[in-house]
Amino acid sequence: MTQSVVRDDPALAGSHEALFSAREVNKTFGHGRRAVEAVKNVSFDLNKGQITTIVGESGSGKSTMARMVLGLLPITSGTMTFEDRDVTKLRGGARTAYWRDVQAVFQDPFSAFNQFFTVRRLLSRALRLLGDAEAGQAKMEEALNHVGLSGPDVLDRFPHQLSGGQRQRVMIARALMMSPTMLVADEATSMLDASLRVNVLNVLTDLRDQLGMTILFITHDIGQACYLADRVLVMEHGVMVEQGPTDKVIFDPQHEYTRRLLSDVPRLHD
Amino acid sequence: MTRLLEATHLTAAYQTGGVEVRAVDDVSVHIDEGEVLGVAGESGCGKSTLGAILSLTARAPLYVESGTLVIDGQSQDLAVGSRIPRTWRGSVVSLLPQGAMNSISPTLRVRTLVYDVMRAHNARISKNEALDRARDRLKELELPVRVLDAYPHQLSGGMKQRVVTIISTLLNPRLLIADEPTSALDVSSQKALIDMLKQMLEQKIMSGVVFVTHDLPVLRTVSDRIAVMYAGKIAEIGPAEEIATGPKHPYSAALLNSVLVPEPAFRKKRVRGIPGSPPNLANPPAGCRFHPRCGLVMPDCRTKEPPHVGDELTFSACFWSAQHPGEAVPADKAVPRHIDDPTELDLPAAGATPAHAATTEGANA
Amino acid sequence: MQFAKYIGRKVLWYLAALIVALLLNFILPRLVPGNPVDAIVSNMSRGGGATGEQMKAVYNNYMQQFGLDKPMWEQFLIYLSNLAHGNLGTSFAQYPASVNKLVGQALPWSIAIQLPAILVGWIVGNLLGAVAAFRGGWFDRGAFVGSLFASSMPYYCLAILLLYIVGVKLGVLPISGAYSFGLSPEPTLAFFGDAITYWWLPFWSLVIVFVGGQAVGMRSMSIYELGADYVNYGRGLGLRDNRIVRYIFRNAMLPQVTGLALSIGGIVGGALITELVFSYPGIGTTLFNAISQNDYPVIQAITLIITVAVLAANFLVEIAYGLIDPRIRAAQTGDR
Amino acid sequence: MKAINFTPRFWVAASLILFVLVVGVLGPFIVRTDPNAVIGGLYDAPSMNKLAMWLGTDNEGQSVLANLVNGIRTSLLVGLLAGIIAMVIGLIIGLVAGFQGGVVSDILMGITNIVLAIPSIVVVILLSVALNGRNAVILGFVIGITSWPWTARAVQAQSTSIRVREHIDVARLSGARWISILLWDILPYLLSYVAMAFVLQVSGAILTESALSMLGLGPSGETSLGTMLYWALAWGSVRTGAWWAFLPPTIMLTLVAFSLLLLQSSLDEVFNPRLRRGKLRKRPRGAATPVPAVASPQTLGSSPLIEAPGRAGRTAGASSSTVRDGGVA
Repeated sequence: MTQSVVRDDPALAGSHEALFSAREVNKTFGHGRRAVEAVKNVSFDLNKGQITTIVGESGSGKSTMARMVLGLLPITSGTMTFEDRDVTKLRGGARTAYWRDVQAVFQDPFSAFNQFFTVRRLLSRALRLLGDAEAGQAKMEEALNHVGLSGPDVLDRFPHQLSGGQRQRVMIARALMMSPTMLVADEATSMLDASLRVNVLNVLTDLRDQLGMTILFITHDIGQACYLADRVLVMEHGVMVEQGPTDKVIFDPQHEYTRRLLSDVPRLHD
Repeated sequence: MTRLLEATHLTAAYQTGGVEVRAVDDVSVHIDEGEVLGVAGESGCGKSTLGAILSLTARAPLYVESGTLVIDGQSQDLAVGSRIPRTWRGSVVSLLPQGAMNSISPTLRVRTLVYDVMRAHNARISKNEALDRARDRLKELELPVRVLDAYPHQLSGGMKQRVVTIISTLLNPRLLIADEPTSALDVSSQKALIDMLKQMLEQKIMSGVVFVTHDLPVLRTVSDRIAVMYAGKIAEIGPAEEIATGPKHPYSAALLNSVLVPEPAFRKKRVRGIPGSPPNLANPPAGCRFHPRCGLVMPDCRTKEPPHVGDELTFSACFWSAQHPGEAVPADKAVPRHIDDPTELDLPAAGATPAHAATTEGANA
Repeated sequence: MQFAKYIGRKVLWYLAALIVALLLNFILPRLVPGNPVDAIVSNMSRGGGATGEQMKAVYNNYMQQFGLDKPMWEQFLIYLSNLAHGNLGTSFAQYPASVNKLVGQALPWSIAIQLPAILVGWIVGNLLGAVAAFRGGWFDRGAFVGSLFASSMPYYCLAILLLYIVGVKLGVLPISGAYSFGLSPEPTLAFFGDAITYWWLPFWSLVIVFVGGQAVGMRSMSIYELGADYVNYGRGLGLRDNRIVRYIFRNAMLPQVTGLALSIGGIVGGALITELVFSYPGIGTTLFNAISQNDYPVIQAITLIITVAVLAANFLVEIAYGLIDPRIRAAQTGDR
Repeated sequence: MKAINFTPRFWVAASLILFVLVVGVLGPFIVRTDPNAVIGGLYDAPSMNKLAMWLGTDNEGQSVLANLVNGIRTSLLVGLLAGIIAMVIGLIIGLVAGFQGGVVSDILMGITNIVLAIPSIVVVILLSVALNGRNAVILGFVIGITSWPWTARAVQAQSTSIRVREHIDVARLSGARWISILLWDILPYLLSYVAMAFVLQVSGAILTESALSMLGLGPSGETSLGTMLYWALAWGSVRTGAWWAFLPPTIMLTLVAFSLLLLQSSLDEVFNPRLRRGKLRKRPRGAATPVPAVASPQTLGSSPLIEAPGRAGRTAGASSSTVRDGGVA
C-alpha cells in the first residue's frame, strides 16, 4: 500500500480557515485478539464554509469517523479540535454545548425518527437544548422553510405520513434549528431515490452558499461527492488514503485505491 | 436476431387488507436472443414486481391477474390458477435475487443447495455429477472451489452474490431474472459481478437477462436495452445508448437528469430532481401517470392513456413523443421549471401515503 | 481452541447456577422458625409408642446428621458432603426410611407417564404445527385455535376433566393409583397389563396439552421461516415443495429440539399435580405428602433433583447448539 | 399513529377477560354470602332456590358460588400482583442492561441467566415452605420475584436493538437527557413486548398459585381457585360425582389461561406483522428484521426454561454490529 496522499496546495494552506481538525485519530473496537481497528491514524481539516466529503466503501470506517466527529463515539487516541477548542473527550454539559455548534443528519430516513413523535415534538425537543422554547413555532417554521417545507403542512404529521425525501429534509431542519456552524451528514441521501436525492443535496449546497455552513458529508457514492464537495477525503479500511480539492482527487487521482475506485464506478456516458 | 421472450399484458396486484395495489399494469416485454434488458425505476414503480412475474415467483399477497409468457415458442399463461410447470423455474427462467438477503438457508452448505437444485430437474443425477458441474463453473469463472463447503454466513457480500449467481445459472436457464443483484455491493464487487454476468452471456450459459435495478449507471454498463418504469407501467423502452443520451419520455429524461456521476460537468451545474412523489398505486392519477410532475404536460395527458410511440422493442408512452416523433426530450423542460422547490407538490395527498412510503413502513411498524 | 473456551464458559455459568440453587435449597428450609428436629421429634413423641430412650437416639441421630448444633457454614459443608456421597438424608415422616429410597420408588412412575407423553406430544405437535403453517386455510385455523386452547389449558385442569368424564362418568378406566390393589410392581406381563389401564388417563392428560404447545410453537416458527428469502429463491430455482419444506423444518426445528431437550429436563417436576389428581405414586404425590407432613429432607431432595435435571438439560442444549447451528457457532467463536 | 387493526381473535379474548374480571370484581358484591359460612351439608347439590346455592355446597357445607367469586378475586389479585412485580423488576433490569451495555449489562444479564436456569417452581416451593402465614399478597410477591427474568431477557434484547437505531443519536444530539431518552425513545418501542410479556406473566402466576395451592402451599384462610381444587380433590368430589365442587374452578382457570394466551397471541399478530399471513408487505430494503414472538414465561413446570438460542441468534444479527458502516444504496 502506498503512502497517504495529501493534495492540498501548500501555497494555499492559509487561504482557508480550518473549523475542525482531526489529528492522528484512531478507533479500536473490542479488546485483545478480537480488536478491530476501524480508524487508523486519520488526520484532516474541515474548512470553514466548505463541503468536505469522506468517500469510502463499506468497512472503510467513514461512518465511525462521522460518529467520532459528532462526539457520539469516544475515540481511542488522537486529538480533535473545533474552533481551536479541544473536543477530543467531551462529556456532559461541554458535549451538549458542542452539539449546539455541530449537528447531524443520518442515513436512514425512517429509523432516525422516533415513530411516536410528530415533527413538532421532534423539533421542540431540539429547542430545549437552546433553552429557548418561547421562540418555538417561529423558529420551527423558519427552519422548515429553509429546506423547502411549510410548517403548517408537516408539523403535525408523524414520520410515516411523510415521504423519504421529506423526512430527510425535516431532519436537516431539525439540525438547522440549532443554528449550528457545522453539519455532519452521514450517508444522508443513500436511501433516497435519485430524483429525491438531488433535491436534498441541493438543500445542502444552499446551506453552504447562503449561510456559509461547514458541512461534512459522508458517502459511498463518488458521483454525489463530485457534485457536492469542495474537498474530498478517501478512506479505505480505516486509513485516509487520499485527500484534497475535489477536482484534483476525482479527476486526477494519485493513490492507487482512488484510481481503482473511480475506474470501477459505472458511467452513464462513454 | 431471434426472439427469446415475449411477455404480454402482464398485470399483477398486491392485495392487502382489502386494498388492491396494482404494481404492474398491462406491461409487455420482448427480449431477443443474447440480449440484456435493463429495467429501471424508482422505489415502488413495479420493477421488482415485474421481476417476480417474469421469474414465475409471484406469491401471496401478489397476485398475477393476467399475462402470457412465450419463450422459445412455448406459451404459458401466468394468471392466478394456471399451472406453471415446476421445472420451468430454474431451467427456463431463473431468479437471481439480491444476495445480501438470506437467499441461502443459513443452516445449509452451498453444496447442498447445488445438489438439490440439480436433482430437482434431473432426478437421476448423482451428487458427484452435480458438484462437478458447479466446480467446473466456479473454475471457469475463476472463483475458489472451496466456497461449495461454506455456509452462507461465511461468505462476504460480494462472494455470496457471485455464488448465488452461479447457482441461479447452474441449469443453463434461457432467461435470467436479476433483481437488484448489485444494490448492496461496493463498486468493485458490482463491477466483478457485472463482468461475470457478461462472461456467462458470452459463454451462452444463459441466452438473455432481465436486470432490474434503480441504478442507471449500472444499467448503462450492463444492458443492451433499458425499460424505464413509472407507477406500474413502462414509460419508455429502447437501446441503452439512446435512453442514456436522448430519452424520449419526460420521465426518463428527468430521471437521467438527476443521476450524479463523477464527471467534470457535474462540478458546475445545478442538477434538479423531480418535484413531488410517485403516485399512490391504490389510486393512480387519470391519463398519463406522470402528468402531475411533468414539465411538458398537455391537456390530453390528464385524461387519456398515452399512446405507445414506436415498436414493441423501442417505444415511448407519451403524447409529447407522439407530436415530436424521434425527438429527444429537451433536458431542461422535462420537469416544471417555474416550481424550483415545489413544496405543495412534494406532499402526498392528505390521508394517502405514497406507495413507496407505505411499503417502507410495513416492517418497521 | 475457541469451542473449548465456549464450553468452559458455559460450565462456569452452570456451576454458578448450581451453587446458587444449592444455597437456596440449603438455606430456605432452615428459615422455618424453630429447630425442625425439635418439631419432628415432639411430633413423634405425641404419637406415643416411643420411649424416652428411643426419642433421645432419634434426636441425636438427626442432630448429628444435619449438624444443627454446628455453625451454618459447617452445616452447609456437611450438606454438600452428604450430597457428594449420594446421600439425600433420612425422612422425618417415615423414619427411618432413607430419602433415596422414597424418591427412588417414586421417580420411575413419574418418568413412566411423562417420557412417552413428551415424545409422542413432541412428534405429533410438530407435525401438526408444520402442516398447519404450510397448508394454511381452514386446516390452519382449526389446528391453531385448537392447539392454542389445548396448550393454554392448565394441564391439571385437563387431568381433572378427563378423570371425571372418562374415569367416573364413563367408568372405562380406573381412576386412582398406578396398579390394582393387591398387586405389587414386578416385571410380569400381567402386572404390565394391569398398570397400563391406570397409565392411560395421566398420559392422555399430559399429551394433549403438550401437543398443543408444540404445535403452536412450530406453527409460528414455520410461518416466520416461510417468509424468508431462501424460500422464494428455492421456488425460483424450481425446487420441489417438499425440499423447501425440509429447509424450513431444518431452521424451524432448532428451537423445537431445544424445547424437547428442556422438556425432558423438566421431567421430574413437570407433572406434579397430574399425579395428585390421579393419586399416581410419583414424585408429585411424594412431594404433596412431604409438604403436608413438613418432611423437609424429602422436600429438599425433590427440589434438588428437579433443579439438577433442568440445569443438566439446559447445559446439554447449549453445548449441542454450539455444535449444530453454524450461526451460533460463528457468533461464539468470532469466525467470520 | 396508524390505526391498529385488531383481529376478531383480539375481541374474543378481550370479552372473555372482561367477563372474568367482572365476575371477580363485582361477584363478591352480588353474592353477599360469606364464603366461610356453613349453609348446608357435605356436597349439597345445586338448587336454584337461593343465589348462594346455585352451585351447591362444598365439603364443609359452604357455598361454592360464594367461594368461586371470592376465589377468582384472590387468583386475579395474585396474578396481577405477581405480573406487576415481575414486569417492574424485569423492565428495570432489562432496560438498564440493554441501554447501559458494558460491564453493568454483563453482570445484570449474568444474574438473570442464573435465575433463569433455576426452575422457578423450586424456588417458589422452597420459599413457600419457609414462609408460614402465607396469604395472597405474599404468594403474589413470591411468584413475582421468581418470574421476572423472562421480561428482563426480552426487554434487554429489544432495547439493545433499539439502542443502535439512529433516532437515539438524534435525541442525544437534540440534547435529551438519558432519562428522557429511556422514557420517550426506548420505552414506547418496548411497550408491545412488555404488554405481551405482562399478559403471559399474569396467566403464569395464576396457574402457579393454583398449583401451589393444590400441593398444599396455598394461602391459608383465604379462598382461591387453587384452594378450592385442593379441597375438592382431598374430599373426593371427583370420585363421588359432586361436579359442582370441582368443575367451576377448573373451568374458570381454563378460561383465564385461554383468554390471556389468546390475547397475547392476538397482540403478537398486531405487533409482529410477519405472523399475519396473507398480509405480508413487500420487504423494504434495509429494514430491520422483526423479532419473533416473546418467548412464553414458564408456567408451572411445563415450558422450556431458556429462550431458544436459535431465536436469539436470529435476531441478534440485526443489532450486534458495532462497526456501523453501511454502504448500502
